[in-house]
Amino acid sequence: MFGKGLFTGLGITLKRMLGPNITEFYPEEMPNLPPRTRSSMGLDPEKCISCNMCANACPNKVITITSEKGESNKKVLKSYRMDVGRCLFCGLCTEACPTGALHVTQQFENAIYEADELKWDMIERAGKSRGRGEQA
Amino acid sequence: MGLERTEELSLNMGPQHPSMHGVFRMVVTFDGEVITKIEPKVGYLHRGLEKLAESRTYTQFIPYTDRLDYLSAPHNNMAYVQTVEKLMGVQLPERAEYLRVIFAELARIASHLVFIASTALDMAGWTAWTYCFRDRERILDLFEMSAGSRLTVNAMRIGGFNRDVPPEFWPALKSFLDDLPEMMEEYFGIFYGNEIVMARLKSVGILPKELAENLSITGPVLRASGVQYDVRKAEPYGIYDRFDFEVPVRYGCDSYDRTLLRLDEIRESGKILRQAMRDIPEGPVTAKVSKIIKPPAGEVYHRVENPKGELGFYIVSDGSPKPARVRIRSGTFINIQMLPIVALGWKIQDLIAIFATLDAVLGEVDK
Amino acid sequence: MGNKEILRQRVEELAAKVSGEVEELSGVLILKVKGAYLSETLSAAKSFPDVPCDFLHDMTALDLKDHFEVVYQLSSLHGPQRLRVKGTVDREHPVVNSVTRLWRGANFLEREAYDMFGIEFKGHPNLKRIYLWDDFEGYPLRKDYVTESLEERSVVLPLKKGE
Amino acid sequence: MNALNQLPLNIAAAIRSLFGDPHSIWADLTMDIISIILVIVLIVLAALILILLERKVAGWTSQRPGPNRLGPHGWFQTIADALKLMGKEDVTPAGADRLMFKIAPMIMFALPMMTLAVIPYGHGMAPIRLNLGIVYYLAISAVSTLALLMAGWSSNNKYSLLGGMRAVAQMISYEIPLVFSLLGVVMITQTFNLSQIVADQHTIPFIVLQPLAFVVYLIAGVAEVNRAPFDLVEADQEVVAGPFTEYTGLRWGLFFLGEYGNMTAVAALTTTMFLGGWQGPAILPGYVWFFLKVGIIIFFQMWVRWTFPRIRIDHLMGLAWKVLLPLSILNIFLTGVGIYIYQLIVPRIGG
Repeated sequence: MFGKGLFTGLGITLKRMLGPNITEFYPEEMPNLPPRTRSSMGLDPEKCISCNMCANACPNKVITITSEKGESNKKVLKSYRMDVGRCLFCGLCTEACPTGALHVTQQFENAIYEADELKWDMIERAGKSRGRGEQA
Repeated sequence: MGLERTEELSLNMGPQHPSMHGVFRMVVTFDGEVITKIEPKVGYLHRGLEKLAESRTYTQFIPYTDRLDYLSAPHNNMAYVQTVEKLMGVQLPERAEYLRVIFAELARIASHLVFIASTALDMAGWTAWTYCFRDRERILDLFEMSAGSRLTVNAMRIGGFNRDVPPEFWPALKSFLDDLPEMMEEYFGIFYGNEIVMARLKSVGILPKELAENLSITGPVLRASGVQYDVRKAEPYGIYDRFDFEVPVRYGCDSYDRTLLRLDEIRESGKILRQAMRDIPEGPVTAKVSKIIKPPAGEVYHRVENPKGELGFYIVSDGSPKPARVRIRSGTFINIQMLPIVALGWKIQDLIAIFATLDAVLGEVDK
Repeated sequence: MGNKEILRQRVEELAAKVSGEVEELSGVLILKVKGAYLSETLSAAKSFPDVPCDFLHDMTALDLKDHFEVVYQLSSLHGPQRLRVKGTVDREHPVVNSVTRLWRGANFLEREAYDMFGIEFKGHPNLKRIYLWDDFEGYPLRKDYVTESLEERSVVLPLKKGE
Repeated sequence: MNALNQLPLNIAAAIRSLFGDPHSIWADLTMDIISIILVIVLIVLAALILILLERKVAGWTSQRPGPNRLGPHGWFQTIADALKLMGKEDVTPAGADRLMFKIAPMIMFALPMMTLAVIPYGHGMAPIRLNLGIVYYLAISAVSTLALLMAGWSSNNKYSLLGGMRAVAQMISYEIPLVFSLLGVVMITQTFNLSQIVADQHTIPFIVLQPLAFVVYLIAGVAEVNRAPFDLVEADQEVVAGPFTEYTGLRWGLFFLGEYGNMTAVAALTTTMFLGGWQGPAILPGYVWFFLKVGIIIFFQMWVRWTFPRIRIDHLMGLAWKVLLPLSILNIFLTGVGIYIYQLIVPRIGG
């Protein structure tokens, strides 16, 4: 019958109007992200052995590592930079890491004001997040 | 007073237009509101993926395939990694094959939900749009908990998966499948069953079968024109030959059938998901592949049934760790050619509706 | 006789006619012909008796350093037959006949091949660049196309004060 | 209760009594200025509330809370939006017909002011008492099409032009059933005076006697205010924003105010003609009843908007010419027959 579909639609919207809403109130309630979420990368500088495997795995040459030879001929990490402006957040670098030094974190509020801030100094960031008492 | 000729009006729709699904652009010539000519222009989202592939290793190109048809990223992953696996002759463990089917069918449902949503939105059905996105969210949550990302999933690797899905994946998937029939009823009630929608879509934008075949149309658009052809049945890839499902087909050739066919496909995908969930064995999810992937010299063309059309990868290898040529045959890029032919003689509103039923994703059109 | 054998027979007959070579690679028949014979080959393949390869699945080109190859992936919606037709094209004057008269769907594909490789398709209704802008120089998917370096590409213009 | 009911009238009388002669020209002038200001305040208030309500309804239908940042439950959101609109740059596109471009939003805003001025809000509370109230109302409300066409034509934008042309095409088709559907009520009451019509509904609202006309008027009224599913004029998926595409800041805000004012006016006329206006059980003052009924009609319009997709323009014309017009003519015929039978029978049985 003509008009039946129209009234069904009105019924559905009325039902939803009276029902509960499903909004997450984001800034007040932080979302509970699963541990695999690739929101940003975090580095554990003590674990890093400067093997450069993450830099090689990266499809877009985001990661640059410099290291120097320390005592007993072991490489010591000097700087670890990520140019996040080019990052695809694919997580291939964290998969390549043999020691688990580089890992994904659920910190997703990465918005910044200046383009220069897109060049992350991972060692500095690791110190900061430790200062905030988060998981390093 | 003789017959007066009205002046034609040429209108540039897009790349910034509310209903152009991204950055599609067309120059439309109208006589009054009746379309006399359409010139589609693409390329505003062209990133040169085929060229990028030539300077990446085989593994490094996987995240780029996410960016093709970004509404069903697992399909693109699957098409690409299966092509490379075919080139190398890798045999996958059973569990990985099942997981691939589960990911692909979930992505198909998610993509079709976006289709219903955007078609409704192009006809100003705002609320139907939010309902579809509400339910798609649950699929994205499943992707997020298992692969770590919602849209650019990057789930598959050459030789399977990088890790198994977490245990909480299965109850969430089950509850989604249980709610699926109810959701589809709601979409039908608010969108498909609405008389305004029927009046606007029925017998609008007829794509006859012969024209569809001649234009190399694939996917749901082809099936809505009365051709029962699905790569999953015609040339089963992965383990699709083990599942019992129908290939939905409709014979109306019009926009309404193209829209309704997506709902049928959601139903069939639900069926496949239930079977896969029932049959999936325990075991590893990664085959033994060497760290550096170096397929032997040769070439392979492999295609999968993407929700938008057939997605084909033609990879030519010269034996080095980087592909010599990666050709992406994307469904909507070819499907979009029907627009200037089919929409002639209809009005602006019909043009919007016909374009919506094509389900074009510009990431795939522009590569 | 199975579908595959019939197809093989037809392809070999055709190959003899257009002086092409037939080979089989991972289960797919490949017919290699000279570029000049392409349109004849394709229209014959489209109307093979019993096993028509009447669905143009994909069309692309390959750069093999000394020459180009135009690759057509043919299949059918009504049978399992698949055929790959390759036409060798001279690198200096890459011209082949358009197949838009056989398959209207080849329109965008040929424009893309023209855009990316500079192969000209004679008889195409509207042979213009499709992805790139009209005055773009060079053909990006040719192997000798030089891409700009990463440093050049990732220059970020500094933000001016007050912007 | 009676005191509350008569409160506006008493205030009016008090103001008049400030003058030496309560019916001097100065007293009348002051009262008229006060009424006009009240109508403007009504439109602005209605727009402020309705815009928020619209967004809330949109939110509720899609299981969201709607605007919820500014003030309690987001109730100050519209005020912030209005302030933002005032702060925006006023852009006139190059090649625009400047005079028309600038006049169009003012016309759009003036119309609901003129139509709402003849509506009786309570007993004896019509700002202007016109004997030809309905005719005046219909004549004025049709002018909004002119404003839309002016805006569309003068913007020098093809989308705007298409939108403006659509407005005209749409007006031609819905205006006739709209007028015809009101004729039934006029036939019963034998007057064009809105106050008299409300008074005649003392025993029974005309929705009971004229259900067909009510439905026709409701549908045509939605078309008149260009709301979904008949919002072809500003169909943003097709013609971006129609005539409003090129407008910015306060000019655009005036269109918006005018649109919501028109919506209120249509709902007010529906209430007056079919729902018994300010008549209602004496538990509430008359003007409260009036606004309650207006609110229900507006809520219905919003509910429809957030449920239905947009109709196609030729379907709208088909609906207006092939369905609504015959229905409204049928309604006139039935009303005539009904009145004839009533007049034939009632005197004989001594009613």
